[in-house]
Amino acid sequence: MNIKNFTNGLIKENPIFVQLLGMCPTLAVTTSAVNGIGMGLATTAVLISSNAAISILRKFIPAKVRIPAFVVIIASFVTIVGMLMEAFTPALFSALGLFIPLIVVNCIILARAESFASKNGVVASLMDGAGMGLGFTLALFVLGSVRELFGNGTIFDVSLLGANYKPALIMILPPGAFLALGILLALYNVVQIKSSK
Amino acid sequence: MKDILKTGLILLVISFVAAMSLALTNEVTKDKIIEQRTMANELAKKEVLPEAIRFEDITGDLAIEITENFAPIVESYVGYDNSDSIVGYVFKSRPTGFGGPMEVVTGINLNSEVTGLRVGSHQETPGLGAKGTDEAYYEQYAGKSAAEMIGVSKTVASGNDIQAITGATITSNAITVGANASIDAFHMIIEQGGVGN
Amino acid sequence: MENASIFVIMVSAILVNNFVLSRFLGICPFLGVSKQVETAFGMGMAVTFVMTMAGTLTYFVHHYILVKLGLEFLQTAAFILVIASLVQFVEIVLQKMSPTLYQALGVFLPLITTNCAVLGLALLNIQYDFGLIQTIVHSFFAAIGFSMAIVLFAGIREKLEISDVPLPFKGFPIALITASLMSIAFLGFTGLV
Amino acid sequence: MDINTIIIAAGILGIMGLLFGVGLAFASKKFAVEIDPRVVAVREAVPGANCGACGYPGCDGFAQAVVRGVAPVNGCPVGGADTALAVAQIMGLDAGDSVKKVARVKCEGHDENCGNRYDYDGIDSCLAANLLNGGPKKCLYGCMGLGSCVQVCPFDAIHINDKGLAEVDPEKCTACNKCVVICPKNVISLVPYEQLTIVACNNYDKGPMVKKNCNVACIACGICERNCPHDAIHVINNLAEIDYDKCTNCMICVEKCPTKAIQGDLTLRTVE
Repeated sequence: MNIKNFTNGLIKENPIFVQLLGMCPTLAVTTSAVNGIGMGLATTAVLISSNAAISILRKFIPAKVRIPAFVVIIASFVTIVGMLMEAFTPALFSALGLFIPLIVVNCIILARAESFASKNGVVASLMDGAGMGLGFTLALFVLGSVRELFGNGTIFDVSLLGANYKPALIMILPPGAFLALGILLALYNVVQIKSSK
Repeated sequence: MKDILKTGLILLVISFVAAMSLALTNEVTKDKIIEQRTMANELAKKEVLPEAIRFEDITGDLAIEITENFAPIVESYVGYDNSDSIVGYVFKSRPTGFGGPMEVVTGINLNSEVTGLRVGSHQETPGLGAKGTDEAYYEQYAGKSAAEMIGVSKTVASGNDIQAITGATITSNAITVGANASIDAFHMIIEQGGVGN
Repeated sequence: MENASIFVIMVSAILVNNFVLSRFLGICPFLGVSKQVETAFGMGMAVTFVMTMAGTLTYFVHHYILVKLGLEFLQTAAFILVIASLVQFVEIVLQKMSPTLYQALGVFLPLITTNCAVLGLALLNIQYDFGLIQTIVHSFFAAIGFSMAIVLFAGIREKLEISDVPLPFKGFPIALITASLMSIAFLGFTGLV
Repeated sequence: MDINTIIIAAGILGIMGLLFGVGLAFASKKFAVEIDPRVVAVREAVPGANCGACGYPGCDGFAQAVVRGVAPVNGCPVGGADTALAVAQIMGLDAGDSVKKVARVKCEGHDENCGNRYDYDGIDSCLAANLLNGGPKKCLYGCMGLGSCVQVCPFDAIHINDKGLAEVDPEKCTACNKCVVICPKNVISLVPYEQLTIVACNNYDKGPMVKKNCNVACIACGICERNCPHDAIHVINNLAEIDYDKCTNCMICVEKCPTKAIQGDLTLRTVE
């Protein structure tokens, strides 16, 4: 049963392609594949820990104040992760540092907390958190590499389109993020339609 | 009435525990973070003024005078070589870039030549303004003469100009504002016969 | 930015760095709730109330509590607590005042809490270290910018529903592409202020 | 590691938490919306397909109507007997005896029996075809087989069979009435689930006229009416109609009918 929770987040209910949640960090950050992965992993870590914590506490939190309670838990997790990283892993922090505050406002975490963790057991929530997190990372990586490829002709700073490729700067700019995601979603739908036929 | 209090208490407990863990991590990591920051700071000073091996903060009324009439500069240091004679000056300025305030550290040696420039913490958009931290960009400032202002040109730079980052002119202008402010401060210090060492 | 006049803040909050279309904050409700113009307008009003109140409250919390006691690290958690409670309050009041709008906003009401726009606004107010008046004005007009963008977008999406869009593009993909065209249009405003 | 900043920090956030907690709890009490718990309970008991067969805007509308006493307890055809029972218990009334009904198509006019007057190549829907002076079929009352009913059925219970006529799958059909309402020819009607004999024709024209258009139509000859031992079938304005309460499925009428317009599987007949 739990494996289903895990795989559910990857493709079937991929947070970006299907649920269209967590857009703010997605559009802001995926200017390169590396940023995408970095953001994805940081979010996965926070998602797993906050899902677990919330599903443990779900019995004590009255429905009337469920949002403030969940959100305080998530915010403190994120700040703690941020502080620990800044202190003990400066190199990683300099790469991911920019994304940490962005995670706090990531809609996926509260959405999963609200719709899943607050209703299911700890293990299921952990699996769901991991699944959603990896689905998110996967989607960010795909989006990041597409934007980086067209934006400055490279993936992981490896030039693929040759030197005289005139980078389409729009893909790096925020509007490009909408464009890339829109087209990727359309491709995703085409695949869904083909497989369901 | 009772359950109003109960809800309030639960939220109190949750926020209390959250704040407690936050404060604890802050305590544990506070000095580590300051240490990291000063180290990074030292590193940055070293990089912009390689000849200097020791730095002293400029304090007293000279410091106040600098921060007053050369707006974005927040801190300035004097660089000494191993024979304790002044080698140059380092200025840390905080101009406002596209995403918000950013840190620019500029080093100028005694024969009024910009020895180096680094961009510290910033909130520029990843992949665009963030390119200010790339070597290819900040290397342009090294070697520029401090006798006159540094200009920003969108196309290939000539003379005392530097080439702006494509698609991030606001960031390039902000960094150059920081550099020029340091040049002005440098001239002011020289006119006053340098810092009595 | 800190001594900017009210007019400059207004123009910059609504047009130049519009919260949705140039700063890219608050995209989840922007995409999620913009199917009809009424719900979008309702969402805009709810967000305006929350953002203006949140902007002001977080200003007081920051200046009179956090800075006074030197607890800057509490900033994110405290702001989020304020915003979340405000949104929960709006949810309760809305359920009572207009159940239809409550049904229409549905899951997106709690999502305003983690809405990047609200927290982003609070942090920006601190970053530009605005005075009280400037904070209120900035919060209000940022929310107006958000509502304007979401209502415009809903108008276009309603047209899209009845237009002949290729099957894989139906629904969100075409909405995203419209949003990208809108944000290119808003790029034109940069440098206005 | 000075303890008092930790204490102060935790205290501040704790107090803010308390303030907001009490404020929210108080607000939720003051702004409490009195939802009648029974409405929620009825809403749970009803299948929730929002199909509107009960005549109310979706299940919420039906739930509120039942609690206000306006809608009958067994008002939800889709839920059938068990939902009616559950709702009745919630409302403390007795559930009326609701007989399970199923939709049936009263037409056998496929291509061999009833040809076309013109070739219809328009939009694939009976409603559209019907606008073109009554549709392509010779008989203006028969099923055109273009599937408007299929599109509207929320339970995937009705399909166009290989003979080109709409056919209902009794197991899936929940008598939600949507197909009956949408069909422009009114050729579908709700029939008790156990009823085996039905008049498979919907034509009100006189005998000779009908015979020209379809060779399995009811020509209102009245043989079935004269032979039925239970007086269960009568010809009303040129079309035989079965009174389902009296009919015992003895299927004498099926045998006697000269044009085989009455449908009934002879093997299942209950000889009486």
